[in-house]
Amino acid sequence: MPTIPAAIEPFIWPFVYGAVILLVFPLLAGYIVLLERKVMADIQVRLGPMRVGPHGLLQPLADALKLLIKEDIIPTLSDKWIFWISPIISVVTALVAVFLIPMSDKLPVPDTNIGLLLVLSLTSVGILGIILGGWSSNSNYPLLGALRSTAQLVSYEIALSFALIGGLMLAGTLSLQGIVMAQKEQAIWFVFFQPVAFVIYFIAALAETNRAPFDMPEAESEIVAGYHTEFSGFRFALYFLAEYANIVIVCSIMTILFLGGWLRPFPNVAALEFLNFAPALVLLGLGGACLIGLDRKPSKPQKLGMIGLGGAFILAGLACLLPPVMEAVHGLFWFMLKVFMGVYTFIWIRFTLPRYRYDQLMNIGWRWLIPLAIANVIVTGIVMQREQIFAALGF
Amino acid sequence: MQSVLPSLFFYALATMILVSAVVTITRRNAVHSVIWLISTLLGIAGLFLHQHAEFLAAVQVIVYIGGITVLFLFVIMLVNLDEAAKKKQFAGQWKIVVICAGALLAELGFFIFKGAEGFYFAEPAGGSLQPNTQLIALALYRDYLLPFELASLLLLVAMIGAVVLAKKDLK
Amino acid sequence: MATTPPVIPPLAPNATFLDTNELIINMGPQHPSTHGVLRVILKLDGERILGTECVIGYLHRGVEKIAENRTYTQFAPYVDRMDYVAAVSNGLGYCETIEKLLNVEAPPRARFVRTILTELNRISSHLLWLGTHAIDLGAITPLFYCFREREEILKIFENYCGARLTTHAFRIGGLQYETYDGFDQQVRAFCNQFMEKIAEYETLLTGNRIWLERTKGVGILTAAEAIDFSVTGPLLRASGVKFDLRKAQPYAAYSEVDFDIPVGENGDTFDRYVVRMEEMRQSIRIARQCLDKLPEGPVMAKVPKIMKPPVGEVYHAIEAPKGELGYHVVSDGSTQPYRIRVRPPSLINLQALDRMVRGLLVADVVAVIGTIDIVLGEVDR
Amino acid sequence: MPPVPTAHYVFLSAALFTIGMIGVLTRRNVVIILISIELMLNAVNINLVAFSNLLQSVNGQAFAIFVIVDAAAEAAVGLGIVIALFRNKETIQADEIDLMKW
Repeated sequence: MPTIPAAIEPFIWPFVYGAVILLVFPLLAGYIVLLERKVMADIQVRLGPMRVGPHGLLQPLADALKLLIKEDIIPTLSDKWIFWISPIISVVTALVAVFLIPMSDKLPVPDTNIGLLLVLSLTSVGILGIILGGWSSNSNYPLLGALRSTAQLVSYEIALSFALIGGLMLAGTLSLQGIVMAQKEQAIWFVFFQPVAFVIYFIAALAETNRAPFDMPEAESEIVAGYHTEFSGFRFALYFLAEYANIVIVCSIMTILFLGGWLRPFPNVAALEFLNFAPALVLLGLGGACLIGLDRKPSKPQKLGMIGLGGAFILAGLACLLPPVMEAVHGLFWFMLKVFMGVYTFIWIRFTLPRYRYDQLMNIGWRWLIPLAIANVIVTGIVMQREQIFAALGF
Repeated sequence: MQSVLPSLFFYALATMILVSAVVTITRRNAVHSVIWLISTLLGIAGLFLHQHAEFLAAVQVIVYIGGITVLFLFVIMLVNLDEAAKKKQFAGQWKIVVICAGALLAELGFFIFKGAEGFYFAEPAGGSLQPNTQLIALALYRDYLLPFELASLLLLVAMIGAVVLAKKDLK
Repeated sequence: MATTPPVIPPLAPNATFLDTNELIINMGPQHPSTHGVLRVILKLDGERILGTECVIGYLHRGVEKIAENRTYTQFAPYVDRMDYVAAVSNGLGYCETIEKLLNVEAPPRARFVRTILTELNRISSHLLWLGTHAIDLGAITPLFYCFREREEILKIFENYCGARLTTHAFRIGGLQYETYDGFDQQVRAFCNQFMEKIAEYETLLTGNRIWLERTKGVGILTAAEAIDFSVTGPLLRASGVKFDLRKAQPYAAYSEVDFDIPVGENGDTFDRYVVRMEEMRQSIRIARQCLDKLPEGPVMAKVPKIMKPPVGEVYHAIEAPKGELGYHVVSDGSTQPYRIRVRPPSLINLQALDRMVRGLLVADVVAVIGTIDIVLGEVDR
Repeated sequence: MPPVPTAHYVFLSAALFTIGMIGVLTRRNVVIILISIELMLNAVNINLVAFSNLLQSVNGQAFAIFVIVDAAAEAAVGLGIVIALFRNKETIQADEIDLMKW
């Protein structure tokens, strides 16, 4: 076996990890879509996709296949190469940002001292994909959608960043792993110190990812599909992927900064060590649920499918009981669980609330969120430096 | 090997910056100009990373690409540029241009003639650039506090000025 | 009603200050929220509406012309296709008009059954409006709840006459069918459970801050303007004018039941929402009273097999879910009408769109189109 | 000593500055003139950061941040003027804007 040159060696694992993200994330995004449709159906007293695979579990694959083989339409009067490149800008920046998120301390994610800033800068480059896509379509609805979207994203980025600063002041570092370690050292999730910042961040994150009630850019009842009205097939799939990647990114940052990243609840209480078994238990439970519901399945292929699924879950759960695997997996499990809760809340909100109007959205951002976020930063600063301030005031 | 890779990185980025910059100022369509400007700015951010100015690189991307170029695109889309694109793109001033380009070429010639040693700047001081973010924070909030406050005032004035200028009922 | 001609104030911004470029946008005829094939040409300044122009006729089928080549009986099913979500109301209006022309009157039982079905139809039409209006404003979920309840109503229609949408439930002179076994229980059961469901919609929408912000003060139509535009139905009542044909010129069995006319104050989108919600409650009240008072007896009056109404003309209007639905029928004494002119509420109400959206934003156009509650089948005929 | 001689950075910066200046001087479209000014400001930043690296002092980077602040302010006001100009004159050609007042 040839030895690996020392200059390249540190790059190998991140490279492999990046390739895995590139391959797995689209699938994950597809399943978030399925989750969204299922939750939506549940809220709306329906069943949702049921035909493709057991309980519609293969629906994302079918959708992806459909999008891939659709005709690729480029409008005649569009600006061809910008039209061609703008979904790529969106998706590449989003996927690189996903790659930079440390989902567990065991993953080979490059840790930079400007980690959070880097993720934010990548998402702000992603805006270009939206505005250029809308402009290059050379059509009114996409243009309106792009203008709305850009104004919205740029405005809410300010509130979002100021909300993050509140957490960063506690962590004292921009490194994403450093932030989680700071929470471990202080033995508390920052959400308990920064509830206001957390709420502001959550609202701004909804607006950042164009989710209801702030889904102005693609408000289908007003401007059809916003900036991606003219996009079809694979290009549309790229925008779609970028959108869901952005949801995962904002939820991940929320998890890292406010919810303790990959740490389990109360990471410093040794008595709760048994929580490390949670991934195994959840997987075994899922497997059991698959097998219990077996006799309600009408046809034989469906029964076999459920047996296979349940078996796979149980095998994975058993594997997680092995100490080395458990060690590697439980951080990832807690991180994913927190991100999943964030995504679920996004979906829940989307199907509960009506949509704000554009000017109201701007009002909320500029009149409420940004001043509140700045006030939060000031108060945090005062509280953190209270001793010096008291000393200076002569107490 | 260790020293070749960074310099390759530099020359690749330098080529990207210069080519993109030339394309930027020659495009007929302002949106294309902005896209090439973005390419230039990205190259410069890469150079910053190359020189251990990570914080500045991130700020460059957030403020320039996420902010200023988006502002440019916004205005270009608000203002109908179809007419402008049909008109003549270049106007006089060629004499000054020739003088400037001549000066630059002279500098290049001198540079090639004398080599890098012809340019002596200074000995590296004994400082350090790491940890970058903290150092910049210290510089900004301790050494340059007054300029920093002035800069924020400038931004405020610019913001108000821009709002007043762009407001509709300008009389 | 007040007769002094009100002065309409100058419309908000009619001259642009050349902000950027005026944008002309074609909303529709293929658009998710124009409720069919309405095409609205929007003149925009940024996102602000400078003016609108409705282009209609994409669904024109010449219903009024068809009437001239059909006998009175043959034409009855056609009226169902005008406002297809309120087919029963259309049928009621047509049948009563022809009855007036023929000088016959439907027997009491027929009138009560007609009232019940028409009120159920009003609820189903309002439910469809509520769902689509909510979806226009971004609330996706109420649509499915509304359709769940609408389904119950459609089941009653199906049990009664075999059709769900274009029911052709009534005949000139009364009803073709006696009510089916269990009609009474099914309608009562629906009435009982529906009151809870309305409360459910209201928890989702009425107190919702976003819903309030999107609807309050949007698309205001003052009482005077409403009268000037001759809008009718919930739009008129939401503007504060207490006018309802069911009270003003009672028909069917409305003179024998007790109900209130809900009235709004500001004439904005929210008031129209509240008025329609209250109307649904009143419809339930009417349906219950009719069930209590439902007399026995025949359901069909004596009508000649071949109808040859005397020469003359008659105008009769009913309060359809969307407003005053009038039929003006001219008879030349033959078996076919000489001319039928329909006064469709949707078309007249749509006139007020431009007045309501001037100076608002694109998103408000959608809200206002939704709140007018148009059905293009009726607008174009 | 950085692997790339500082002189190369200085030359790159000079070249970028010249390109920006040529853009400012020759183009007629006001928006592209503003873009060219951004190029010139960035050329300055390259220099600042290069010397910051040479001297191992963070001051140059701090100044570069001030330059970015300046660029942001300039872009905001400049584009505000462009919009006002377009609204009043319906042109954004620099040589057609030749009135002192209107």
